[in-house]
Amino acid sequence: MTEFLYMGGYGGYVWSAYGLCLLVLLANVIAARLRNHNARREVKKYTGREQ
Amino acid sequence: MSFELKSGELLQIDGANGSGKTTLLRTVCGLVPADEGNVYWCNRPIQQNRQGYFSQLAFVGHKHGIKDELTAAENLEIDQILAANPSSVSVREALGRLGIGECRHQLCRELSAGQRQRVALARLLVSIAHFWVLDEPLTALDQEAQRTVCDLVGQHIAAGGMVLLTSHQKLDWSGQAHRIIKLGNA
Amino acid sequence: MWTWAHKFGSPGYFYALAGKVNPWLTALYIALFATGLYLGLVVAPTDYQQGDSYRIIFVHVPSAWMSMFVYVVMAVFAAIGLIWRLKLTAVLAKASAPLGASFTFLALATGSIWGKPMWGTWWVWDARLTSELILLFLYLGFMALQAAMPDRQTAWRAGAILLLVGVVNIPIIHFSVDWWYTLHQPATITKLGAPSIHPSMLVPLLIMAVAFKVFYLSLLLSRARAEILHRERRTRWVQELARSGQL
Amino acid sequence: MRKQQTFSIFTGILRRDLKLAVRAPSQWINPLLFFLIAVSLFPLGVGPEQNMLREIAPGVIWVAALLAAMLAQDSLFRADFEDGSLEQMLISSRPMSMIIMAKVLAHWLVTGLPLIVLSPVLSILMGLSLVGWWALLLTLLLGTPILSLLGAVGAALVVSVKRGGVLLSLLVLPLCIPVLIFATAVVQTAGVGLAIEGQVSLLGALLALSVTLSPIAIAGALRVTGGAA
Repeated sequence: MTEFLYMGGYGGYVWSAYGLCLLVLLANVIAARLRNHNARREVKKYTGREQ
Repeated sequence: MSFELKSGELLQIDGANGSGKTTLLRTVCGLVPADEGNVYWCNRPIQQNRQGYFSQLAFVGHKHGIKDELTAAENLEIDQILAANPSSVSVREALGRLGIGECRHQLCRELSAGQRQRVALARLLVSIAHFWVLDEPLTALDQEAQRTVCDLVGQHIAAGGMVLLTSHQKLDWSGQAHRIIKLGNA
Repeated sequence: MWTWAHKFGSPGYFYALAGKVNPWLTALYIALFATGLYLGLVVAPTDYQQGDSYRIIFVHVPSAWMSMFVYVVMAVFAAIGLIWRLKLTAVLAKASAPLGASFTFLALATGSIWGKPMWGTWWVWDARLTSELILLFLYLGFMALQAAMPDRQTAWRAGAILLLVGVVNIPIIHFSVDWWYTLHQPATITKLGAPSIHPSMLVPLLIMAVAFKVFYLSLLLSRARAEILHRERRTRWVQELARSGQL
Repeated sequence: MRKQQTFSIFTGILRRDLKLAVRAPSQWINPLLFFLIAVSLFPLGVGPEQNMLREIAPGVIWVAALLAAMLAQDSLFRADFEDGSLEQMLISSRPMSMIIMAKVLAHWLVTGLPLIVLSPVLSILMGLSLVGWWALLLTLLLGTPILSLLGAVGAALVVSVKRGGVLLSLLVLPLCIPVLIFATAVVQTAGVGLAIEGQVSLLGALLALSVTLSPIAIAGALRVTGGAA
């Protein structure tokens, strides 16, 4: 396992690159979920008031 | 909302501030796309008949379209160039009929709001346009100028033209077919 | 074709369809990422020249491809939006912009991380990295224009024109940057070349590329659904959805 | 009658804009002063050493020209938008591209041309050789119209945005990069004494492309943004 992490000496670069990718992709997923959540809450608040 | 305007008709749009009078006029002029519905000229949508429609349209809005650094005459010369079919009325004569003949060579920066409004209205004389769209043409004008504008509109209607305007004043447009639409802020 | 586009173009129909499809897409891109990473990081052999640092290629190249792909997709939305005035294209393009910008940023970041062991510096004005940087400015320009205009409809149609102008200029910029790079290229620095593509390296690369595309599609749909809900909050179909507890 | 009319609108708008430029010169003189100051900052920043200056002169002069052009572009449509004359042009039945070409030409005459007139001063300031100056003159002659045309596209897009000047630069500068690359390359290769026909022809191709395509984009953009209240 440590061999795998070591990546022939380039572990730092490889994992930082992949870590950054995971971070950015995850950020997009969370942002999308957040927007959906806010939009739903806004609609519910809006319909709640309508009745 | 839907309305039709035929030759020789005057339509006045009235309504409280913010009820969308200006937006309606700008949509009719094709400056602003309508969210829903269409504007028809000779029952063809204006997007498809841009050339035909605009050559028959004259518009005087809140923003007069007057350059401050140009003189009244120079401004009208530009309107003459922009007009699809310029009329035989000369710049001097047009300004004269609006009562600002004497400040022909004055920079519009030095003119009062009423005078600038007249320079903008003089644009209507310089070109032969069947359809006039006027946004609050009478504000900032004194009594005497308002009467001139009313006569102008009256003659245009009598000659078979069409006028769509917004105004708060309850003026009798000397007996033309005169309809009023009140915009409620729905 | 027109009735199909109109039916599909209606926000309500799109919202429901996207809602049904999205969970499958999410599962698909997770599976694809897993296989791609496994093949790329574990199975693929070490490169004789670059050692293991070349494995960054499995993230760098797909995100570079995606950065270009998303911009072209947005330009297609722009063309459709301007010609046929389909409201949905505005939502889809606006939802794609941050995704495209993220891919471009990723391409830049992973590119410079990959360059460090090879060239010893974090940033080299390599032709491809420079083009990516300019592409990032194009994305940011579009997003800035959308943010600067209060009226949504004008903002979208102005943005659409900017996208079309941008997409016409991208090949010109790319050509001139390449040309500029060869003009000033000091002999020593080799281009950011991928090593000779051995099949065992090519397969994970393609899987990762597909994974990125499915990820983009899934994120696009979910962002678009949020934007539709926001824009149509006053309409009847949204009210019914809310009352029937489907939200 | 129709042919004569289209030409009269071109000359009419051209004369109008030149008259306006002469009567309100600050809008185009300020970018020129900016251009001079920006260029003369570099020797102060980089050091007065002659060979260094000659080395970076093309890039510095052209980047300053780019920024000055962006500064000057903002006023192209904004004044007409604010006083309503842009509306009159939009609803006139006259060909919009003709009006746009006249306006961009008038704008280039007061912003691009003065850069060319100033180029000898800058060449001396930055120690460019005579051949280098001649190449700079040629690139400015071919390049500044491209900047005006691309800048006009940006100006049309941001016309209804309040302080849109900075946004204009953000939108347009990436599109001007090819011009910057080829123009500086011409001046550098000329300085070294090599043949510059290849790069100049590329610059000419960019000019031809911008002259034909950007009026379409500008007209489209104005029709979208010019109508806003």
